[in-house]
Amino acid sequence: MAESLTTEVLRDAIRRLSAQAESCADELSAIDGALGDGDLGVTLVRGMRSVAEQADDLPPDLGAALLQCAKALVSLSGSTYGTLLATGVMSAAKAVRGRTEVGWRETADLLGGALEAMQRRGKAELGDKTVLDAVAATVEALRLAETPDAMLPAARQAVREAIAEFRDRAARQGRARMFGENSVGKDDPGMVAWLRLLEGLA
Amino acid sequence: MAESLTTEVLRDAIRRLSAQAESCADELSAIDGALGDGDLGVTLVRGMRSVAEQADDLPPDLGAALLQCAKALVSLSGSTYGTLLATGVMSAAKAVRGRTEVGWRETADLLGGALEAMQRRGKAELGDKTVLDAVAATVEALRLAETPDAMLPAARQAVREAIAEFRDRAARQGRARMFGENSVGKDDPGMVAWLRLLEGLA
Amino acid sequence: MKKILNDPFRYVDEMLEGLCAAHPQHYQQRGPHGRVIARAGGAVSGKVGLVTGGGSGHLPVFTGYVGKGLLDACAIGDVFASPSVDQMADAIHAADGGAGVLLIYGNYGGDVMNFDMAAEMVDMEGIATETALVADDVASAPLAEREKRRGVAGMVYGFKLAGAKAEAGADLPTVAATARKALDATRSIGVALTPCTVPQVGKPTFQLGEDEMEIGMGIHGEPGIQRGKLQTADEIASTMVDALLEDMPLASGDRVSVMCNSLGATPPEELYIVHRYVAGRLRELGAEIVMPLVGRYATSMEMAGMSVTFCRLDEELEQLLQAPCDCAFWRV
Amino acid sequence: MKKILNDPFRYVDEMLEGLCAAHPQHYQQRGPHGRVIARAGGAVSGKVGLVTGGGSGHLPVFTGYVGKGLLDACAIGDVFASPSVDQMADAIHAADGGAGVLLIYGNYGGDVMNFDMAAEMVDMEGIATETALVADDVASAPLAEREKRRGVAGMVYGFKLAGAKAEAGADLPTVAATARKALDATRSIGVALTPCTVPQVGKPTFQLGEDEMEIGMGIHGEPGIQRGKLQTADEIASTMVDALLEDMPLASGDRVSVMCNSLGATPPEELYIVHRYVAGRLRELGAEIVMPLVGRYATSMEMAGMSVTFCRLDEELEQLLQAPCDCAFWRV
Ligand SMILES: Nc1ncnc2c1ncn2[C@@H]1O[C@H](COP(=O)(O)OP(=O)(O)O)[C@@H](O)[C@H]1O
Ligand SMILES: Nc1ncnc2c1ncn2[C@@H]1O[C@H](COP(=O)(O)OP(=O)(O)O)[C@@H](O)[C@H]1O
Ligand SMILES: [Mg+2]
Ligand SMILES: [Mg+2]
Ligand SMILES: [Mg+2]
Ligand SMILES: [Mg+2]
Repeated sequence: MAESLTTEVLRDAIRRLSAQAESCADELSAIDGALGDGDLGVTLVRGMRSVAEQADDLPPDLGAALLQCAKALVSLSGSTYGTLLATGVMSAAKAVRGRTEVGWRETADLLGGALEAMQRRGKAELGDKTVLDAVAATVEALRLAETPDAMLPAARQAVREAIAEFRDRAARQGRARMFGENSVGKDDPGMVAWLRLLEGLA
Repeated sequence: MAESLTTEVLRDAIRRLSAQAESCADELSAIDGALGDGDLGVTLVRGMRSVAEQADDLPPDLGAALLQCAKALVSLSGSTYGTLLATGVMSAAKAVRGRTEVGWRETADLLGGALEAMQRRGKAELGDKTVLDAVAATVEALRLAETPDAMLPAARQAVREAIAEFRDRAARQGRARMFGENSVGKDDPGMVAWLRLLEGLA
Repeated sequence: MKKILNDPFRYVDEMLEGLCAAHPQHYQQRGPHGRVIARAGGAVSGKVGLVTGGGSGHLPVFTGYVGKGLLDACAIGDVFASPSVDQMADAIHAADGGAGVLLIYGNYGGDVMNFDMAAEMVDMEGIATETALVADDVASAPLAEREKRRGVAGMVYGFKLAGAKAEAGADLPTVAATARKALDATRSIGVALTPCTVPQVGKPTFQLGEDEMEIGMGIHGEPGIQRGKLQTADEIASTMVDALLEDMPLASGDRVSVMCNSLGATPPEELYIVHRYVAGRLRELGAEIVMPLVGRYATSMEMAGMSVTFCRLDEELEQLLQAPCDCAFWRV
Repeated sequence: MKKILNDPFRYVDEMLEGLCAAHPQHYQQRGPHGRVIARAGGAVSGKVGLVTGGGSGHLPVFTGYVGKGLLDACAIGDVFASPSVDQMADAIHAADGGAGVLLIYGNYGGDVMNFDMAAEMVDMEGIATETALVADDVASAPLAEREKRRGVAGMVYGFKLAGAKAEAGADLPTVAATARKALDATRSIGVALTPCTVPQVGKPTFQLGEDEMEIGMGIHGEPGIQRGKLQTADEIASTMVDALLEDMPLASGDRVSVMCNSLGATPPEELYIVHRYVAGRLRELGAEIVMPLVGRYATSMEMAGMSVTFCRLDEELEQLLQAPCDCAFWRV
């Protein structure tokens, strides 16, 4: 991982995430089909495609660049996941408005702020077995990482553990909640999607 | 039968017909139920009751008296039979307007005129297996009768024969027509009702 | 189909009570049994009266269209049953402003018989009447036997155009002639997807398979011209438009109002999908759509299905169509 | 239930095309995918804009109520699905006349999330917004947790009263306050008799026995409060009126508008039978009914069933209710 986040780094990340979304789409839709309406793969593909389409036009101002990404993310889908991701990105955009560079140690706080925004947006609690729990695990791992290169591996490991930990709990938010006890034993689609995104970043 | 038709004679006939309608209602509704909507008994009872209610107020002018009867006949029901009977009575009312007495030999023509009016109203032909065929048989019998007293018995006999004759034909008018070949073997409700009315007059 | 009702034999009377309770500024119950609905203001002196009548279960037809620029009074039968002669005569009385009354209603045996009789009765009291029969359903008889056709949704154009003419002060022969001209330029065809249930009967009026539809079926379930598998909206619409155009060709420059009418359960969403197709077809022909009507104008309670009506307009009819009107179900 | 449609995935888009083809004087498609409907004339300069949005399948809700004296723009999702954030932002842009925009819509998770997000997005561009959530369904949560209630037919009163206030030139905080006051005085409850079918899904949204009904069921089939045998109109109405009055007592002298709304298939005949009962109950209480609404105001495609809404009026709200409005589905 680079020492700091710039628009150039962001552009590179978008390309990786976009490719990853395409290759995980079917898997994610299938998981969402088991606990929801089966559109999560399509949602991610559409959202990332529309972000990628304008990756070349992103301005050096990181705040402006992230805002543009957030808007592109919500350009098509009416899905929960798209709105939540966009909410997180928009929170980060606000936090770094006017800056062209953000040091690696700051990224944990940026994601922490995004998490809070997503929580407010979705009115969910940590522990409800949603993507929030995966993001929270990520924030924690980033905080503890001692070098830039240690960040991503630690985050992936933490999210895998979170998924395993929540597997045997019942979902308390979104469509999965309607499945009640039947959601026990199944992975939350949003958490898995988050893991796949992290895997794509490497 | 009286030598001539006056309002007094009419009043008496109304009382008999009204009583007869009450006692035949169930039979007629059952027959109409087999080839229609089963309301013929109720139709006749309601119609005759409302005619009978004002029998005492009928004016000596036979035309005016019959017009009043026609109006009373249609006061309640939206049924074909009620409208046809009222049409016949109204035709007779027009024919004797201003007179207080009609000789017995004239009654066949009066009924013949009524028959024509009913035909025009319902746009049916003789031979369609409707009340018209019973009325036609009555007109014929009245024309051939040689004394007032011979009239009613001859008419009843003629109508019974007409019913028997039409029994094995298919209905070609009204609701019974929808039954097509299934109407074969069944008596037309309107013809039977006409017979019962004639029987009630005696 | 499940119904929200009390006594099936009081269905129509309770409905009329509710109608007049909700819209006292529009409707007034008349007649010894309340089976006549007249304009709240009563007959308009010197204006030709417009009267219709027929069975219940078709709201807004018939009763709903009593109002300014439309009808003056309506005689109301039980569900799918003819009103009685004296209810019709009462309706004529309620509509009579001294300039005669036009009877405008659908071509159904019982209604014709009873209205003819009622007309004779009021004639003896000196009320002049004329009759305009609605026979717009092209599926119910070939063009050569047009007088045998049933009246369906097209009657709404008859009410509107004759109503506007009467409101404008025309005399009885003129109003009658306008009504006939309007009805002569009006054609309808329907498609049924499910039956409906007459409350007093309690079971569906006919059967239709899970994946079947019937094109040309009447609003009481009278047989149509083509029963088959449910098709797409465009296929159904194309069959209907073809049938209408064959009966009354339209050419470039013609001006026509089109009505996409739900029989009840079919939602407006689907009507708009069909309207989209119909509008495209008329555009191709170069015909101009004037004041399209999309909604529930003539229904059969909860029947699923719809009808399409074309009303070809000359200058006079177009002006009459655009003229103001006001009832609880339609305002122009 | 059988549907007249082409491609289920084009249902909403074809519907909107037809809607705008039929009523170009009322509606205009906007946005890159046409999923925003704005007033034909566009935003009114200097007027507070009113925006709503939600899933399709509820006509006239939501889109239908775009019009003078009502809404300025609407974001349209697939059937029973939330519109996207950017569609909502597009709708806000289409409604913005420089005086800020009120977002007024039903309390559903996805809609709230997306509208909040859209509001933040336009905020960064300098468009001020306020939100008024419709949460009128008394069956969806107890009074103590009123903020959790779903929004159903009562939203029509919100559109009308806030729409009239905005038309009268009030500023954004005032329009928002009026909307909240109106919604605070509005309560609804429904009864479902049959499910409906989402085109893209192809099978009914829930199951209900041949002789069953469910009181309190939501317009997407959300669970209600009492499932049981189908009762008479008066029994059903009595249960519903009791629930409404318990939640918002009415007293002698109160002025209230009542809406008897069909969910789709239930015909107006049955609504009038229910209105008759409801009017009787309010008369007993000494409450006065103002401008009752009987018809299809907020539907679930071809679902059978109905809802009753009470909107208690003070002098201001009554004037706003009587103020003129105009869209393809409602004119005052
Ligand atoms: N209220 C909420 N807050 C946070 N995350 C949520 C919420 N509701 C759902 N999610 C997450 O979103 C995921 C589903 O996303 P998506 O398929 O886009 O939802 P939908 O199709 O229901 O709109 C879930 O697996 C869960 O992780
Ligand atoms: N067009 C017609 N012309 C003459 N008689 C008719 C006609 N249609 C039906 N009828 C007679 O009326 C009888 C049925 O009367 P009724 O029960 O009142 O009819 P409905 O209930 O169908 O209105 C039939 O049995 C037949 O005799
Ligand atoms: Mg999903
Ligand atoms: Mg989804
Ligand atoms: Mg009968
Ligand atoms: Mg009958």
